[in-house]
Amino acid sequence: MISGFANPHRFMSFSRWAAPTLALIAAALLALGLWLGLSAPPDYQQGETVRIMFVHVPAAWTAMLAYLCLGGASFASLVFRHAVADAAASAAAPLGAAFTAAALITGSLWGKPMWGTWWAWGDSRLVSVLVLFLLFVGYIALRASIEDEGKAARAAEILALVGLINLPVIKFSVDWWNTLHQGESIFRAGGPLIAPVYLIPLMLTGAGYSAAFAALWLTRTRMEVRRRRSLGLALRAAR
Amino acid sequence: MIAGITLEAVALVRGGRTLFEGLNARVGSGRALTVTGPNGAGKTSLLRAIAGLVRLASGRIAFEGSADPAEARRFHSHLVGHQDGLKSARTANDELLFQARWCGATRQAALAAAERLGLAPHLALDVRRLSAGQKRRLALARLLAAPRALWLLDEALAPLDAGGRALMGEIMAEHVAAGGLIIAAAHDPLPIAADTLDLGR
Amino acid sequence: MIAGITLEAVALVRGGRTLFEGLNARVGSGRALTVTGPNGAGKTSLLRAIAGLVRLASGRIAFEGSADPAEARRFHSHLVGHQDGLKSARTANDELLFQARWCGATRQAALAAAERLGLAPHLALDVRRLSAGQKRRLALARLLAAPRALWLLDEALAPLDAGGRALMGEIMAEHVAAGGLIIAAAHDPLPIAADTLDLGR
Amino acid sequence: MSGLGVLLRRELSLTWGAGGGPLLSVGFLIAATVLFPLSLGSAAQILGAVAAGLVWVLLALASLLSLERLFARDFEDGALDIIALGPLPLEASCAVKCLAAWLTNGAPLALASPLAAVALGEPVGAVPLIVLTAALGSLAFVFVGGIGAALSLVSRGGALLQTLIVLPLLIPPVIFGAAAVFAWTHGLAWTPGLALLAAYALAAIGLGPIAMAGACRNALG
Amino acid sequence: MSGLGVLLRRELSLTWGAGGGPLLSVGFLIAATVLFPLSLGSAAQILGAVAAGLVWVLLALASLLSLERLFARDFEDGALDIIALGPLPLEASCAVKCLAAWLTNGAPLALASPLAAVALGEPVGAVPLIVLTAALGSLAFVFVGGIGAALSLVSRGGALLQTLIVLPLLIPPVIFGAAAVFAWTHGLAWTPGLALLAAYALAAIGLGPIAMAGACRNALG
Ligand code: HEM
Ligand SMILES: Nc1ncnc2c1ncn2[C@@H]1O[C@H](COP(=O)(O)OP(=O)(O)OP(=O)(O)O)[C@@H](O)[C@H]1O
Ligand SMILES: Nc1ncnc2c1ncn2[C@@H]1O[C@H](COP(=O)(O)OP(=O)(O)OP(=O)(O)O)[C@@H](O)[C@H]1O
Ligand SMILES: [Mg+2]
Ligand SMILES: [Mg+2]
Repeated sequence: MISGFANPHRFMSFSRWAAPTLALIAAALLALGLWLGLSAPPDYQQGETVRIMFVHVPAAWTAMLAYLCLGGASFASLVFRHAVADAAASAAAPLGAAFTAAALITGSLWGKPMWGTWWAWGDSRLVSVLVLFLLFVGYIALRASIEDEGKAARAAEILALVGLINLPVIKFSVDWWNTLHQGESIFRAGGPLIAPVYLIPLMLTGAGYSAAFAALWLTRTRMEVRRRRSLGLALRAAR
Repeated sequence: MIAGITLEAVALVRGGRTLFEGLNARVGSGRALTVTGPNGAGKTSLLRAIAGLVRLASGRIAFEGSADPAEARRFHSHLVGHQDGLKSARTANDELLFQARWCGATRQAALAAAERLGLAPHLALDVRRLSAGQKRRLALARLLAAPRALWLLDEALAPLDAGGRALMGEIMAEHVAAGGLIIAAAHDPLPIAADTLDLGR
Repeated sequence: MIAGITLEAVALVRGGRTLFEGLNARVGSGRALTVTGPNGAGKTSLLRAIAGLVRLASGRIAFEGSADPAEARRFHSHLVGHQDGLKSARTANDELLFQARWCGATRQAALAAAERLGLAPHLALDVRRLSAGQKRRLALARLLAAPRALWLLDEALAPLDAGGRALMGEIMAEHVAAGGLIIAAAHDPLPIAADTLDLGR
Repeated sequence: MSGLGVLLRRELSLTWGAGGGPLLSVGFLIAATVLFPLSLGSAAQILGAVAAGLVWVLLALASLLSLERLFARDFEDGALDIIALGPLPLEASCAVKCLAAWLTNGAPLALASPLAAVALGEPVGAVPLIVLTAALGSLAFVFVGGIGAALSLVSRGGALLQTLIVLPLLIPPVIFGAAAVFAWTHGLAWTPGLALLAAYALAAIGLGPIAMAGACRNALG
Repeated sequence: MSGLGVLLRRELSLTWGAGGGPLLSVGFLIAATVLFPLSLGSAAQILGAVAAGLVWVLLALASLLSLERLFARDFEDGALDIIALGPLPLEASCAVKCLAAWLTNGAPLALASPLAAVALGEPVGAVPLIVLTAALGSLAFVFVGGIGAALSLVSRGGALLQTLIVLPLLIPPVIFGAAAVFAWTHGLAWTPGLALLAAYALAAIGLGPIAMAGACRNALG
C-alpha cells in the first residue's frame, strides 16, 4: 500500500481523485455529527457548553493522528527511502500543529466554564497536547532553519522519529505523575463515561476530522511534490 | 593495506548541481595523483567522497587490497583538508598527541613527527597563537606519526613556506617510494612527480 | 587618502617572544610591497600591526597624507587575512553586501565586484556551501567594491586557481596604477611587480 | 546607508536567521514554562505565588542562551577584524550588536513572557506591567550579558563561565523587576521597583559597550 | 591506548578547559539558586514546596547550556571529519562525547544539586536520593540533548532552536526524578519513579548515539 506511493507519478494520479473524495466524506460526516451534536439535549451538569466537546475532542484525537502520520512518513522516508514520504512528512507538520492548536484553544474555551480556569496543569490530557504542540513547533522550526533540502529532510526525519518514540513516554509520564498524587480529580470531568446521545455525534465528528485531515494532507503533499518538481530537485535529494 | 584505488564512472552532485559525472581514474600503490581544476570544480568534494564523507550520486570507488572499504577508510587513509581541525583553546602538544593517537600512533612517533616538521619549539603554545603555517604543519604531523597507505591532501601545502614545501616534498617522496598512495588537490604543482586528473569544466 | 606608509624601527613581540625589531620600510603610493619570510616570521602580525589590531612593542608606523592614523585605518585601508570573516549560515549575497556596504560601497559596486570575480552564479548559495576559493573571492570582493588606498593582503591569493590569480594580478596592477598601495604577505611571488621585505631570520 | 544601519541590519538578520526570531523565543519560553509545573506536581496550586520569579529566571536564562556567542562567532571567523576596522568606533559597534540581540530575542521574549506568567497563574491584569518590566529587564540582561560574552573571548571558558561572570550582575534587575510585579499584585507601590529597573537598564546601556569594546580589542590584539 | 580512551581523554580535557569543569557547573547551579528566591520576594517561604521541581529544571537547563556546542565546535573547525574517519564507529564516538560531557558537567551538577535543594528547603535526609536521581537524570539529559546538538549542526538555528527541540524530550526524566523525590518526602513509594528514570536514561544511552551519528553524517556529507 505505502510502496504504491513510492512512485511519485502513481501517488499524484491516486491523490488526484482521492483528495476531493475524502473532502466530500469529511464534509458529510462533520455536517451530520455537528447536527446531531447540536440537536442533542444540553448536559445536566455541563449545560450547553458540552457541545464544545464535539469540536474539541476530535481535534485532540486528530492532532495525535497527525503526529502518527508524521512519524510514519518520516520512517518510510528514512528507512525505505520512499520518494514521496519526505514531502508527505513536511506537509503533515503544519496541519498537525493547526489541529493541536485547535484542541488547545477549544479545550481552554471549554475549561473556562467547566473548571473556571483557562488552563489546568493538573490534567494530563491538556499537558500532553501542549507537549505535542511543542513537538510540532520544534519540527517546523528545525525544518525552516535548514536551507539545504536534502539535509533538512534527513534532520527532520531523525527528529520526528525521536519524537515518535518519546510521545507515548511523555503522555504516560504525565498521566502517571498526576495519578501518583491524586489531586485534581475534578478535572477528569466528562471523562470516559459519556451518554450515547453525545458518544455517537462525537464518533461522527471524530471520523469527520480524520477524513478532513487526510484530505488536507494529500492536497498539501501534492503541492509539495509540485513545488519540488518546479525547483527541479531530485525528489529524493542525492543520498 | 590499500594496494590501489579505482574510480569507476563516479558522479558527484552538490546541492542539486552535478559537479562531474563518468569520472574514471586509478591510483596504484607507489603513485601520486594531482587533482586540479578551477575553484568550485569539485576537488574537495571528490577527496571527501573518497574518504566516504560525501555520498556518490553514481559510480563506485573500489579499494584494492582491502575487502571492506569502510575498514580501508578507517585504518588505512589520512585526510588533510582546508581546515586543520585544531582546537584553538588547547596547546599544540595536546592537539598533536590527540590527532596522532586517534590515528593509532604512539606518543614517540607523534613527537618525532613534530620534530621533523619543525614544530618542537611551539608545542607549548595554545593553537590559537600559532601562525597559519604552523597550524598546517601540526595538522600534517599525523601523516608522519601514523603510517597509513592512502594520503588525501586537499591543498595541504598552501600555507607552508618554501622550506616547508620542500620538506613535504621529501616526505611525500618517501611515502610513495614505500608503496603509499597520494591523492592531492592542488593549484600549484606538487613537489613530487605525479599524474594529473583535471576536473576543469 | 594615504600617500605613503613608513615603518620606523618597528619591533613586534608576541607572547613574550620578539619576532623582529628595528624594522624600517617605506611604501609610497603606486607601489606594492611583498612581505616574505618563513612560517612564524611575523608576516600576519606585521600586517595586523599596520591595521592597528596588534600593538607595537616599539617604533612607529606613519601614514603620510592623513593627519590621524586611526582615520587612515578606518576609511582608507582594507585587510584581507587568513580568515575570510564570512558567516557560513548566510547567503553569499548577504555577506557580500554587508562587507561592501560596511566599507562604504554601494550595492551596485558590490555586485559589479562579484561579477568580475566570477561569483555571480554562486551568490544565492549559503556561504557554507562555497568552495575555499569561492569564499576567498567573496572576501576579496570588498577591495573592488569599496575603493581604498591601502590594501593589506595576507596570503590572500593562496586558495585561488590559476585564473583567479591572473585576475587578481590585473586588479592589483590597476590599483597600483591608480596610485594605491599594496602590502602583501605571500609565500609565492605576487602576480605584479613589487619590492620585497624579508622577515626571514 | 550609514555604517550603523548596515551593521544593525546584518546583526538582525544573523540573530533572526540563527536561532533567534520570535517563534523560537516564544517556543523556548513555553517549553521551559511547561517543565516547571510538571516538575512541581501537586505543588502546582502554589505556582501562582512563584510565577513572577519563574518568569524572570527564564528570561535571564533565555537571554544568556541567546547571548553566548554574541562575539565569539565573529571572533572565530575573522569578522570581528572587519567590524573593528569599520567606520564605527568599536564601542558603537558593540552597542549595535547588543541592540540587535535585544530586538530579536529580548523583545520577543518580553512580549511572550505574559503567556508564561499567566499560564503559571499571574493575574491577567498584571500583563502590561509584566511586559514593561520584562522589556526593561531583558534590555539590561543583553547589555550586561554582552560584557560576559566579550570577556569570555580570550578565556577558554564557554557558556557556563560566561553565565558565572554575568549572573551576579543580573541579580539587581531581577530583584527590581520581580519586586515591581509583586508589589502590583499585592497592591503595594510598584513604581520604585520600576524606576530602579529603568535606571539599571540605562546604566548598562551606557557603560556596557565600553567594557565590551575593551574586551574585544584585548582579544584581537 | 585505544581509540576510545584517546577520544574520551580529549573530550574531558576539552570540556574541562572550555566552559565545563565542576567549578563552573556548580557555580551555575548556585548562582541560579540564588537568583530564584531573590526573584520571589516575600513569597519565599513556600520555596520548600517547589524546591525539588526547581532543582530539576535548573539541572535540565544547565545541561542544555553546556551541551549547546557539543558537536558544533568540532564541525566548524573540521575536527568532526577527523573523528568520523577515526577507528571508532561514529555512534561510539558520539556516545563517548556525551559521556565526557556528563562526567565534566552532569555528574558535578548532580553532586552539587543537594546544595541547591537543601538551600531551597528540601529535607536533608533526601540528599542521597536527590544525588542518585540527579545523576541518572543528567545522564538522560546529556544523551537526549546530544541529539538536539547534532541536529542543529546543519540548521541556522542556535541555542534557542536546540533548546526548543530538546525540552519536550526532557519532560519524562524531570517528572520521574521529581516524582521520586516528592514521593520520598511525602512518605510514598519512591522506587517506581527511580526505576522509570533509570529505564529512560538507559534507553537514551542506547538510542541517542544512533540518532546523533545519523545527524552528524548528514551534516558532514
Ligand atoms: C487546553 C485544554 C484541553 C486540552 C488540551 C484537552 C485535550 C484533550 C485530549 C488530548 C483529549 C483526548 C484524550 C484521550 O483520548 O485520551 C481530550 C478529550 C476530552 N476532553 Fe479535553 N482537553 C482540554 C480541556 C478540556 C476541558 C475543559 C474539558 C471539560 C470537561 C475536557 C473534556 C474532555 C472530554 C470529555 C474528552 C473526551 C473523553 C476522553 O477522551 O477522555 N477537555 N481532551
Ligand atoms: N554542501 C553543499 N551544498 C551545495 N553545494 C555545494 C556544497 N558543497 C560544495 N558545493 C558546491 O560544489 C562545488 C564544488 O565545491 P568544492 O569545494 O568541491 O570545490 P573545489 O574544487 O574544492 O574548489 P576550491 O579549489 O575552491 O577548493 C562548489 O561550486 C560549491 O558551491
Ligand atoms: N597571540 C599570540 N600570542 C603569542 N604568540 C603569538 C601570537 N600570535 C602569533 N604568535 C607567534 O608569533 C609568531 C608569528 O606569527 P604570525 O602569524 O605573524 O606568523 P606568519 O609570518 O604570519 O606565519 P605564516 O607564514 O605561517 O602565516 C608565531 O611564531 C606565533 O607562534
Ligand atoms: Mg577545495
Ligand atoms: Mg600568517
